[in-house]
Amino acid sequence: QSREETLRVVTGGQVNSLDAGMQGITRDGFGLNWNIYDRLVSWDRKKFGDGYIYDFDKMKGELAESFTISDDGLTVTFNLRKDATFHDGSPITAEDVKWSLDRAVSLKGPGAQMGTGSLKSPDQFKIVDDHTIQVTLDKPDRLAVPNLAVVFPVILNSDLAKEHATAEDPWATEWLKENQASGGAYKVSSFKAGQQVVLDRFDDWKSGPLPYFKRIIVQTVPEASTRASLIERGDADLSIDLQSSDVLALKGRDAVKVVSIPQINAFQMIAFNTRMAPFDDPRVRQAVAYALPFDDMFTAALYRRGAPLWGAKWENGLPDTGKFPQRLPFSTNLDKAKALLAEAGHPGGFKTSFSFNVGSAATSEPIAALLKESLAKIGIDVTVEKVPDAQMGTLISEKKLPFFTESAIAWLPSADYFFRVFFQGETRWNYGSFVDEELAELTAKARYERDPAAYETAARRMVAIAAEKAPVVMLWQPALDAVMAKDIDGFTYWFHRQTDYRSLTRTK
Amino acid sequence: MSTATLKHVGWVLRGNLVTAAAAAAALILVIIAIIGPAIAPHDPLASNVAIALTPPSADNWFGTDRLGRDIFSRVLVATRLDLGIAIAAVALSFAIGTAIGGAAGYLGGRFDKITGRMVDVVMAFPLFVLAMALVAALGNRVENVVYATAIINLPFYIRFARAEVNVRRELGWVEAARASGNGKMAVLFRFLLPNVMPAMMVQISLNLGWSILNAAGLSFIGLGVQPPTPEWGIMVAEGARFITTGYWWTVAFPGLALVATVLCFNLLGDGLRDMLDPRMRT
Amino acid sequence: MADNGATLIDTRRQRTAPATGEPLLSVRDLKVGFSTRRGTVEAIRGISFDIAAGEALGVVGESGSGKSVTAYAITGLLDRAGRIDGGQIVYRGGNLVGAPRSTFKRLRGGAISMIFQNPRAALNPIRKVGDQLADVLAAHEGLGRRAALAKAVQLLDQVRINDPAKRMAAYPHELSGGMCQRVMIALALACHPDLLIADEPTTGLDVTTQKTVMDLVATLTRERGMSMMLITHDLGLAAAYCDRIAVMERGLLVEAAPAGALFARPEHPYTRRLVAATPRRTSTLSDLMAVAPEALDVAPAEAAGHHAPATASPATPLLELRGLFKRFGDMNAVDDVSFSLKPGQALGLVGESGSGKTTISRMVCRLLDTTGGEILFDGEDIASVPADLFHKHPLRRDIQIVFQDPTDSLNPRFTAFDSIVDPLRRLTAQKSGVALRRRAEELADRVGLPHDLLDRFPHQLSGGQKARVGIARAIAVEPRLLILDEPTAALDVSVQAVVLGLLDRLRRETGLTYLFVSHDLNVVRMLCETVVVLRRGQVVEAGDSATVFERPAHPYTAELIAAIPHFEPDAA
Amino acid sequence: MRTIAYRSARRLIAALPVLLGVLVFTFVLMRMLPGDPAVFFASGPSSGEAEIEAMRVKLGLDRSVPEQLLLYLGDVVTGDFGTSMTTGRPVLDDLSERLPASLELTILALILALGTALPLGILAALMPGSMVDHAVRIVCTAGVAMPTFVSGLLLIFVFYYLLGWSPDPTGRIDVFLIAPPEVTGFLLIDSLIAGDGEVFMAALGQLLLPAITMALFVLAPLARMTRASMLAALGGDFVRTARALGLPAWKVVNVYALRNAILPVLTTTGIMFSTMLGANVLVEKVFSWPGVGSYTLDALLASDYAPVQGFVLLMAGIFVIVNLLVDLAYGIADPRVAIE
Ligand SMILES: Nc1ncnc2c1ncn2[C@@H]1O[C@H](COP(=O)(O)OP(=O)(O)OP(=O)(O)O)[C@@H](O)[C@H]1O
Ligand SMILES: Nc1ncnc2c1ncn2[C@@H]1O[C@H](COP(=O)(O)OP(=O)(O)OP(=O)(O)O)[C@@H](O)[C@H]1O
Ligand SMILES: [Mg+2]
Ligand SMILES: [Mg+2]
Repeated sequence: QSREETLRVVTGGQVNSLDAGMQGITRDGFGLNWNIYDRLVSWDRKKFGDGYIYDFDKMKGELAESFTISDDGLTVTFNLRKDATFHDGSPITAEDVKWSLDRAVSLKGPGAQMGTGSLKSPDQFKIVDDHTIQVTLDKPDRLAVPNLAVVFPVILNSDLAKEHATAEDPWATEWLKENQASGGAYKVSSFKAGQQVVLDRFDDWKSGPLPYFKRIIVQTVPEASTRASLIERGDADLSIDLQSSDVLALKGRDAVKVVSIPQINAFQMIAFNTRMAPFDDPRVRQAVAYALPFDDMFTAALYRRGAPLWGAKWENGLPDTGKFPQRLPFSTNLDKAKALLAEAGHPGGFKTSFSFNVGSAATSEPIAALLKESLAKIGIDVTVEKVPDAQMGTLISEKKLPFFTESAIAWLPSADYFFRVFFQGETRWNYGSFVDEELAELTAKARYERDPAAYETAARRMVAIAAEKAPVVMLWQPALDAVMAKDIDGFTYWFHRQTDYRSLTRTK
Repeated sequence: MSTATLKHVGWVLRGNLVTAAAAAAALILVIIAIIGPAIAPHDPLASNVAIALTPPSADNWFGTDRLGRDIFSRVLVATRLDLGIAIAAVALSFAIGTAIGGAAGYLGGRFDKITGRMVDVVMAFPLFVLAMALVAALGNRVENVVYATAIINLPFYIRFARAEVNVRRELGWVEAARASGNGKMAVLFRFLLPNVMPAMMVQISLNLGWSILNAAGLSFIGLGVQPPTPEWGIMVAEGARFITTGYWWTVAFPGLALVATVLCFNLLGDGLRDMLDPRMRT
Repeated sequence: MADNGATLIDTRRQRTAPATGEPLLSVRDLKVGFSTRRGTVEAIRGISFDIAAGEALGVVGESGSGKSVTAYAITGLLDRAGRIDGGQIVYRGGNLVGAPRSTFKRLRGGAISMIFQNPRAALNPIRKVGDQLADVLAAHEGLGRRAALAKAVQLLDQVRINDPAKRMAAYPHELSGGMCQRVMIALALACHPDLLIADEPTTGLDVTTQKTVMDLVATLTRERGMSMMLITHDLGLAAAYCDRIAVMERGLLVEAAPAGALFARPEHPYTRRLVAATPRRTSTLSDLMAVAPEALDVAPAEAAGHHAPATASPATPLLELRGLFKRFGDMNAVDDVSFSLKPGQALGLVGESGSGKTTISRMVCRLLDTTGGEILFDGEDIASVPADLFHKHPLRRDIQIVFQDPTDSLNPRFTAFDSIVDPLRRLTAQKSGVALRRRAEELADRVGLPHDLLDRFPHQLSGGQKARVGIARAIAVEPRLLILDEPTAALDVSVQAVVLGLLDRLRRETGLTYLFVSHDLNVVRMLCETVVVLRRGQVVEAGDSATVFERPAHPYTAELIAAIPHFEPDAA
Repeated sequence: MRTIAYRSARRLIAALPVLLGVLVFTFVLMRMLPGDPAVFFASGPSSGEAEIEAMRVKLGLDRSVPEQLLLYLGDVVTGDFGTSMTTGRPVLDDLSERLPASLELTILALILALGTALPLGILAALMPGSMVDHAVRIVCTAGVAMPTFVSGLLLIFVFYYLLGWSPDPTGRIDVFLIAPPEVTGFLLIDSLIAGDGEVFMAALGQLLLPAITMALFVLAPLARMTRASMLAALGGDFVRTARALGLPAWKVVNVYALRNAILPVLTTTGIMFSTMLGANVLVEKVFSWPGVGSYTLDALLASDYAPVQGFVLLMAGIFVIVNLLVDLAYGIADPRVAIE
């Protein structure tokens, strides 16, 4: 294949496994999985600027030609493509699908995710015939089908995988780390962990239109500025993780094409430990929220590349929509902040420390610096702590940090999912260590709510609670800046924030 | 220091312009470190996003950074911290290393053997990685950068002091000190170590530069000084990533400060070494 | 030892008389300066002398008088900072001053050769001696490697190296100092030069080795009819091997005369002093000091009754060694040494280098632990106290020591005052500044040190002054036993005379007991009543010093005495 | 010959306690890292307490530290350095795959550094105090005054971005070229074995900038050391002898002074080599160099114990071996040492 049909991608991350089920797989690993494996279903996409964005409300078949949901919402039937084969030429059957789904719910990490869609046990997957498989649910979980479209429930060549399974390792995780048993659009022709991956197109792929690029080379280049230079000089075709400053500069020099899409399922936040004084008082949290220099932060950290999540005007204390994340009614108002602080019994302020992780320093450092400066004005004395990534994870899990910034994404951006994952429970993802009975009730119910209007009402209430109690202050949704050679087209934003090579083309 | 000694230093410096210049620069640096915060035209921490990333101008001589902070003021104010880190680290490893190394060199025997082994262990480490691991393990704070830098410098001081003391341990004046009723420790601390000092000065000044670089390297991978504290290493590490974006002033000025400082200490150390070389003394 | 007295030849007076006519080398009004950080140093301030063909000229003078610089100027080896400021150096009619490099290249090694002190350092440590010889032969005779190596073997044979073919492959560190110097001589004579400049060729060598080396040089140069310029600070050595002697002082040549005449009728006051200060077979301390300039430039403090000359009865020894042993590794540095020393007595400990003198003195001074035997001080066995703990022992202040190298024995960071009062601070209750100062001045007077020198650092003092500080420090706490480890070995003869005089006077004034270590029997004879001769850690002879010197009972003692170069005017 | 082998073996055995010390120290240090690897790696979007606990058991972190240490020591003795969580592969595989890249870079850098430092140092020593001397000193010192990441990024900026002379700084070889069959792991050597000139040039091109960056870092110490020991040798008595005996100037400088002066430089070079292997962490990062340094850096920041421990042990081993080689070379070059 020619250079023209080869796509050279540079990334700061690294692929560490070919198996999405591996514990500790990187985000780039997910991205690779997306391209080399198929799932039963996927989402449709819609145009956004120069690129596309996935449409969370519209699902379509991928390996399944079609699927139907029973009226009670408890049974989903998938009809598989009849002509699809794995890379080794063997046909893809319901057997493979069943084994793959069993694997997804049985492995620890993927299992937890699948559980959010009430997919918990292999008993739920039933082979109807060679090309039909049925999924049964005990409750009509609205996230059941979407969960079948995330990166975990990929369809593996079960015969091949089972050959490498052992008694201790029935799901062949060891072997699949470095080998693939797939039928996806691309196959891995060379894989050097942490350095580069070369993908070749699988010409017999049936689950979608044949991709344009015959070969994809993904290289790890840790220095962001070097990645920018590579794209600018035309040596590389695509990078999705450049620094905002480089993106602006490249754009200014008009050397490249920049597709900028707000990450609709992600948000940057400032989190409080709601179980630790003084942040156990919602008034203190609100005071901080009103003291934040949102606009300056947005400019300094992101060069305004993203969508703000502050500054909403709520008429009667309720949002207009139940979508989340959305703008919350906070904005910079130091007088109000001071008043709230006094009301909470801290008229003179207090001392605290604010943490962020080293890996996100490019955006977090300006946030921290501006926050420190601004909070000083209402008497809060902030010490900034830059924490290595591994340590940050532990500290957050153990709920030891009083005050920090993090960014988060939810693969399935429905309101109840957000509130379930990020606003309750004992996991690391409950950044605010938040406990709220009303919210717990609302989310538990909304999950199985089949009436859109009732769901909407519940969702609005959840959003309102987030604003009232402010366990975290939402800052913004950063934009994903995909920087590419001018002749590359078809970039799509996906929930996993990785590139789908299947939809890319090079125009002449 | 007697006037005669001062005079001698004066002579020597006059004969070696590069060293003299380095010494003068070092003096200026120390002065800046002391009065820097007082003469900085702007508050080094005050941000003003409206003027972020403006090139050098009459108001902001070195331009502004991405938060609109005045780079000139930040570079000035950072002098104290950077020299502080370097001096503290070097002072620590010097004090401990000289004492241990001197004792090992003078006492010999088992103590010497054990310290020798420990030094071997530390030396066998890839030192920068050791520093990284230490800072990561002890906590990401300035003190820990100081400790880590001190620890990785330690073996050199121990070895050096040991060797220097070892060659002197049987000299007449050491024996004379013993005959005069000085115990081992007195001989070591009152006689031997003060004599090792001049040669140590060389090591110290070379090390000062190296410590600053070490701190900068740690900053580059995100370990060390906490923001928003101005520090050259962080400014350079952050600015270096802007090289291609055209905001050259964000890296150029802190970088120059860093390079000039390290250069100055290195040249000074180098000059000192020449001065102490008996061949160069007349 | 093949290089011992067997080949001894009486070289003196057997040289061919200086040929008349054109001298081989003629130096006229030579001036050499060095530009230093302190401005220009005039090292040579206009000297003139000739060396005739076949003549041996001795150049003597105290350290720093410009002897080496003269030699370097002749061979064009002055270092970068040095410059010939005037005068002429005429070699075979051609002026070498300002001559192009190529001239020197031809000259050096080919016509004028040099040998240096410390032969081991003067040879390339990582090159086989055969190759080094071949290098020289290749450079001057254009010999191929093979021919050069063959010739090198012959040369080694000529300088009487045993089994020369085997030694060709040796590295300098595998040879003894004497052998290295012979290799050096072979190198220097390899290409048949006319003039050999020997710059202190025997410093650092043993007296006995010194003699064999010098005899060899004398024989070879005479055989070849070469001229020699022998630079030394030892008048005796110069007299023994040279026809004429030139005396230098501070960059000037003050006197040049045939050896006999110089000793018999020294004309210049400096020469007179030098001649007088050089110990001879019969000289006494008062002879040496007769003309010493600053001999006792400070009036002696009256002999206050510090210590009564003898606290114990004269019969009991103050110090007694019984079967003293010291092992280093598997070598016995001190092997069953016993002797005793009565209060007020001075005992000389002599022997060649490495015979164990210093080791004994360090053990007696309790700076070094013994391996076996007893050291009785005033009847108490101090050897049982570990050296490391002796600083707390009450007898610490009774045993003090003066070291060989005065430079080496003073802490460079202490002023003379600090050095002198250090033992006072440590070993007596005296801490107050005023009292210490007074005491230090008193001591300075005693050793003849001007008060204003007390505040100087060692590098600001001369060798003799440093030696005095060392002595003042040692006597500061009024010890009963003073150990002197070659206190004058590093000093010029004239300074040596002064220091010896000072020591003698001190003993008379205070009744101190001396253990005097030296390799120079002559000096010991003058200062000590008794002498102990050591060889390889063992006592070979002991007794009354005059007797031992006049009638040595042991051949080793005789050899030691014979090896000392003397000039006896009566023998002229 | 037998004695050399014997002495080497003795030296290596004597180094074992040092290696053990390094190992234990690293091990303890890693456990002191505040990050909990179980939390870091069990970071799936919905991982909770249970997943973290499972991970902890899987990593063996549920045992006590001394117990872990003993297990680890046992593994190391049998050649098992554990598994990297970041790459998911055995550490030994990762290291052995990446070590040639680091070694190739370091060795070339050292060759460049020596190739520049020796002539400069000698030149400076031949004219001490001259303008040349000062110039050499300032140039060399300036090289070492810059953090390696800055000089690296600057070189990329100038030679890749602005001038386009250098190939893209993305690893060891142009992605569109096919690497030669692996024999030694050193691309330069392998490509020569394969007779592939194009690959050789490409690999050399990729190596040049990072190697220069690293060479700059050690240039000054090497040049200064050369100068100092050359000065000492030139002032030595044996050089004076050589000159007094009329040996030609080139022989005096090369055979007499230089060969003696090179000995201390050799020792410094050995130390430099190990320092460079450790210090190239940043250079590898900047040049996307797939070496052991950048690998370790990532692992360290992720609290991934095994790779860091393995790397440190590997470096310590190399340190020991390099020192041994230096000493052997020293022994061959200097007969005085061999005698001991
Ligand atoms: N390279 C130099 N730079 C400056 N001064 C020098 C240099 N070499 C010699 N001198 C000075 O020249 C004078 C004569 O020195 P020279 O070495 O000739 O003395 P010497 O008579 O050989 O003494 P010694 O017996 O100690 O060898 C001394 O004052 C010395 O300080
Ligand atoms: N610390 C030591 N370790 C090993 N050997 C030693 C030590 N000190 C002295 N020796 C050896 O002991 C022997 C006697 O040495 P010592 O210094 O007593 O000789 P010396 O008679 O004083 O000689 P010189 O006249 O050269 O000063 C020598 O062979 C010496 O090499
Ligand atoms: Mg001399
Ligand atoms: Mg001695």
